[in-house]
Amino acid sequence: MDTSIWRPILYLIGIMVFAGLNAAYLGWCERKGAGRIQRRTGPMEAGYEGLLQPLADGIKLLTKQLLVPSGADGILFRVAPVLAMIPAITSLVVIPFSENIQARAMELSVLLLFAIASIAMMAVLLGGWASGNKYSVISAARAVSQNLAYEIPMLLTVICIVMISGSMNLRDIAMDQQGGFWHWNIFRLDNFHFLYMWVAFIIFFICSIAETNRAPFDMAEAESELVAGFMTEYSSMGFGLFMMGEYLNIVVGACLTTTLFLGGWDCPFGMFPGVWWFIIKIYILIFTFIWIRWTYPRTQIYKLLNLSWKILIPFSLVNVLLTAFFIKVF
Amino acid sequence: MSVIESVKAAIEKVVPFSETVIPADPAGEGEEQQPDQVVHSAGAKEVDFAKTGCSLDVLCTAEQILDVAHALDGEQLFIESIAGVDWPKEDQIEVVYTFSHFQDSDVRVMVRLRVPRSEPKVPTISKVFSGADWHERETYDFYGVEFTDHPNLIRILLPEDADFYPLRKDYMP
Amino acid sequence: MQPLVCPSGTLPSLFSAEGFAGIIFLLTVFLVISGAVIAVVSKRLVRAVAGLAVCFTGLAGVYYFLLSPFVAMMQMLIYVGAVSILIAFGIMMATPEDKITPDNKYLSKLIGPLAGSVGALFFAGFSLLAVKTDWQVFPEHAAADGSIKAVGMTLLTTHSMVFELISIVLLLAIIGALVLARRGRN
Amino acid sequence: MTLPVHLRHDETFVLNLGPQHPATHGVLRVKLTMDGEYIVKAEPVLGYIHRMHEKLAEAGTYPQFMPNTARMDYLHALAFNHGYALAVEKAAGIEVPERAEYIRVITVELNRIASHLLWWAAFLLDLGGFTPLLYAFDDREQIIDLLERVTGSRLTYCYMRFGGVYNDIDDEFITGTRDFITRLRSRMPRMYHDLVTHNIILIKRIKDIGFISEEQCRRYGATGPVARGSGINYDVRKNEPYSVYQEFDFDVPVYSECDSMARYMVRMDEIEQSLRIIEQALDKLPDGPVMAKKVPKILKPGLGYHYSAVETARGSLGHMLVCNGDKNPYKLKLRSPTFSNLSLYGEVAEGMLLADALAFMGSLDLVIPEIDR
Repeated sequence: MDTSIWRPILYLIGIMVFAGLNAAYLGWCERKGAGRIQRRTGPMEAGYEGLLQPLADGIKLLTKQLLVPSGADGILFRVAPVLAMIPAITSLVVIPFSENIQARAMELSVLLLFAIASIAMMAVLLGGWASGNKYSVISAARAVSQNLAYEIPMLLTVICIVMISGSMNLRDIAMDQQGGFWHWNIFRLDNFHFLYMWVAFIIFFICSIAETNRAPFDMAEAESELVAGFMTEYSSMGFGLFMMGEYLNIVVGACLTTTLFLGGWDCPFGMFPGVWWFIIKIYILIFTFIWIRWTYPRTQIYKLLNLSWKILIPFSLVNVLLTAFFIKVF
Repeated sequence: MSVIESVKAAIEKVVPFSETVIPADPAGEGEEQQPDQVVHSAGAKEVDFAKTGCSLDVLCTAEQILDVAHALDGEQLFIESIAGVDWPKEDQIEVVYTFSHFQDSDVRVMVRLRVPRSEPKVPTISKVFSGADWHERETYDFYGVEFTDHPNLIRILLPEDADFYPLRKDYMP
Repeated sequence: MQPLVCPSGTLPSLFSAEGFAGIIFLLTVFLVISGAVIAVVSKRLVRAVAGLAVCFTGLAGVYYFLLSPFVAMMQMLIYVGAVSILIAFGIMMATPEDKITPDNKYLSKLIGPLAGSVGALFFAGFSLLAVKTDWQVFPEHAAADGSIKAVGMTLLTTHSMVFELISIVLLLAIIGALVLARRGRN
Repeated sequence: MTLPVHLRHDETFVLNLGPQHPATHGVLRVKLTMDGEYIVKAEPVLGYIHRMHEKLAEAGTYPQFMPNTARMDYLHALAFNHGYALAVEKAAGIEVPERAEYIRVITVELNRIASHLLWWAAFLLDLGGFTPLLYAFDDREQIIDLLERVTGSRLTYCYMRFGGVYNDIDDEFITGTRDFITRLRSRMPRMYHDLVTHNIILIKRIKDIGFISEEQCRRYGATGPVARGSGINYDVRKNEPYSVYQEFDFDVPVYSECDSMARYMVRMDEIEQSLRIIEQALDKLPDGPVMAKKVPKILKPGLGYHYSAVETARGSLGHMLVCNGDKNPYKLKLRSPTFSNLSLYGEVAEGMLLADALAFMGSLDLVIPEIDR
C-alpha cells in the first residue's frame, strides 16, 4: 500500500489551476476575439491589452452582493451555480493531456464525462426554476429539452468511436489514433471508417456547441428573448460561477473532441507527440467556438430541436450501423 | 373613373352634398359690401391637393360615420389617422379621419364630424378599419371622445389612472 | 483495480490512501442518507427531487466503492441525468400545487406511519441480509468490470434480463414525464 | 408547459415583455398571454415615453416646435424635420429655393440610410447576431459625421427652416458623401449580404415568419417597408411626390412574400435606392440660396386644414395642421407610421412562438418615442 496521497492532490491542484485560469482567461479571449471580429479592440484598460481584465472582473463580482429575489427558492438558488461548476472541474480529472499527464486513468472515462455532465443540466434546471422568474423557467425548460435532445446524437457518435477503439478509456482511444493525422478518428484513412467518420465529427461538434449552450444554440440564455434566461436573477459570484462553468464546459468539450477525433496529443505528421499538440488543438477548437458565436445569429428553439431529432439522430444511428458493419466485415 | 370620383360617388350615396349660404354682415361700416359666403356643410367636396394635402373634404354627422367608413372600405382606402380638434367657442369637438389609397396617387380623404363637447359620442369604426382601434383610443385619451361599441376603450398613451383630457383647450396642467 | 481494504482491527491514518478513501466513503453514505431525508421531508416537490438526485449521486458513489464503476456511471447517467431531471421537469411544468395537500386528511395521517413501517421493515430485512451474507472482499467478476468487452458480454448474456428491465424503467420514466406534462393541456 | 402556482393563474400565463426588455428597443411593453412558448394573445402597452408633443406644439409658436420633431423618431429625425417644415410651408405658402430642396433630399436620404442601417443592426441583435451591429454602426458613423458637418448635431437634428435649411453644404460634404456612397456600395455585397442575408440560420429564422397580408396592411393603415413587404407598391415619395422627389429616378422595392424576410429585403434594397437618389441629387445640385427671402419672422398661416405626408424610414408620416391665423398652431396632429404598424402586432403575433414573435417585432422596425410621441 504505497499509493501516495500526494499524487492525486497535486493533480487536483493542477486541475484547479488549469480550470481557474481557463475560466478567467477564456472570458478575456472571448472578448478580445469578439473585438477583433467586430473591428474593435476589446478590453484595453486593465493592464497590457487588458490582460488584467479577468482579475478586475473577478474582484468586481466577488465584492457584489448575491441578491436572492423574494419569489425565489433560496437554497436551490444558491446551490445551482455551485452545481454548474462541479461537473466541469470533475470532467477534467479524466482528460488525458498527454500519454503521462492524466489525473486518473479510468477505464470508463468516456462514460464518466457524460454521467457528470448531467449534473450541469440539473444546475440549469434548478437555477432557472429557483429564480421564480418566468423568463428563467422558460429558459430552464428550453435548456433541458435542448440538452436531452443533443445528448442522444452525441452519445451515439461516441459509441462509434468506442466501437472502433474497443475501449471506453480516453487514453486508449487517443493511443489508438497515434502516428499522424491519417490515423485520427476524424479522417481514419487507414481503414474504411474514413467514409463516415467526418460526418460523426460534424455531428459531435454541433452537439458540443449545443450542449455547452453556445451561440448559435444558446437558447437558454437568448438575451434578446429571455433577457438572460436562467441567469437573469443572478448577480455577483452566482453569475460568475455560471459564466465560469460555461467556459469550463467549452474547455471540456474541446478536450473531448480533441481526444475522440483529433488524435489527442498526437502530432499531425506522426512525429514528436506531446502535450503541446493537445493544447494547440483544444485552443483552435475553442477559437472556433468563439468565431462561430460572433458570426452567426441565433436559431430558434423548435428548429434547434428538429435539427437534433430529425437530422442528427438519424445520421448518427446510420453511423453506428456503418461502424458495426465495417468492423464486422473488415 | 378615377379613385377620387368613385369615392365621391360612394360618399354621395351615404351623405348627400350640401352647402349653406352665410349672408354677409350687412354692418360693413364704410367698407365695401362683402359677397355672401358659401360654406360647405355636408358631403364630399373636392379640394386642392397641392394646397391642403387632401383631395376630398367630407363633412358628416356622428351617426353617418359608420356608413362613410363602409363606403371608404369598399373603395379600398386605408386608414391614416384619427385626430381630434377642440372648438371651445362653438362648444364642439371635431373628429378628423384621414384615409388614403395605396395604389392611386394624390388621394386623401379627410372626413370631419363634430360632436357636442358636453357629450362627445361617436360610433367606432374599428370594426371596419381595425387600425382605427388605437387611433380612437388615442382620441379618447386626449379629448375624451367616447367611441361607442369600441372593444377596448381605455387610455393608450396616458397613464391608466389619468382623469383629464390634455388636448382640450381648457385643460391646464 | 486493487480493493482498498484496511487490515482488520487497525484504523488507517487520515493521510493515507485508505484514510482518504474512508472519508470519501463516509461522504457518499452521508449523501445517500441526507438526500433521502430531503426527498422525504421537503415540502416543495422540486426540492424533494433535488434531494432524490443527491441520494442517487451518493448511491453511485456506493456502487463505485463496491468496485462496479460501470454501474456507478450508469446510475449517474440514468438516474441523475435522466430520471430525476425528467421528474423535476414534469413537476415544474405540470403540478397544479406547489405544496402537497392531500384530499383526505385521515388517509394522509395513515400514510405516514404506513410508509415508515414498510421502510423500517425493508431496512431491517436488508440489515439482516448484510449481516448474514458472507461478504467476499474481492469478488471475481469485479476485476473485469469496466472493460467494454466484459460489459457487453455480461449485458447480453448473463444479465440480459436485467438489461431489459432497465429499459422498462427508462420507458416508465419517459411515460410518467409525458403524462405529467400533458395533464395540464387536456 | 405550465408554471408553478406562484407564477400562473390558469393554463396560460402572462409574460410581461418589457418595458425593460432587450428586444423591445426602448420602453415598449407587450403583455403576452402565453401557453408554453406559444403566444395566445399579445397586447402592446404604450405610453412609457409619452411626452405630449401635440400639446407642446399648441403651446409654442411654429418655429419653436421644430426641435421637438427630431425627438420623436430619433433615427430618421430629418424626415420629421422635413415633414413639419413642409406642412407649415404649405399652410403659410412659403416657397423654398431649389437648392434647399435638394439639400433637404440629400440629408433626409442619408439619414434614411442611417436609420435602415441601425434597424438592420438592431434586428440582427434581436436574432442573436451581435457582430453585424458593429459593422452597421461603422457605416452609420460615416453618415453621422457627414450630417454633423452640415447640421451641427449627430442625432436629434434641427436642420430644416421654414423656407430652406439652416446651413449650406460645402465641397467637403459633397466629396465625403460621394466617398461614402462608393464605400457602402463596396461593403454591401460582402459585409451585409454574404455575411448575413444569405446566412441559412437567418433565412430559416425570418422566412415565413410574421405573415402580414395586403388586406391587413390596409385595415391597419400599415405603410412603409411593412406595406411594401406585403406587395403594396406604396411610397409617399412616389404616390404624393413632395419636395423634389419627382426629379429623381428611383425604384420602390416591393416584395410580395409578406413575411419578415420580405420586409428585410425591402429595407436592404431601399438603402441602394437612397444611394441612387443621393447620387442624382449631388449631380443635379443647383446653385443658389438655401433660404427663401421674405420669410416672416412670426408666421401666422391662415385658417384651414393642411395635411402633409412624407415618407420616413418607417412609413408615411403625416402632419395635420389646423391653423386659425394665430402665431401658434391651433392643432398639430402627428400621424406616426410605427403607431399604425405596431397596431397590427396583436393580430399577427397570435399563435406565434415567443422567439418568432420577437423576430417579427424586430422586422416592424419600432421606434418607441415615435409611437408614444
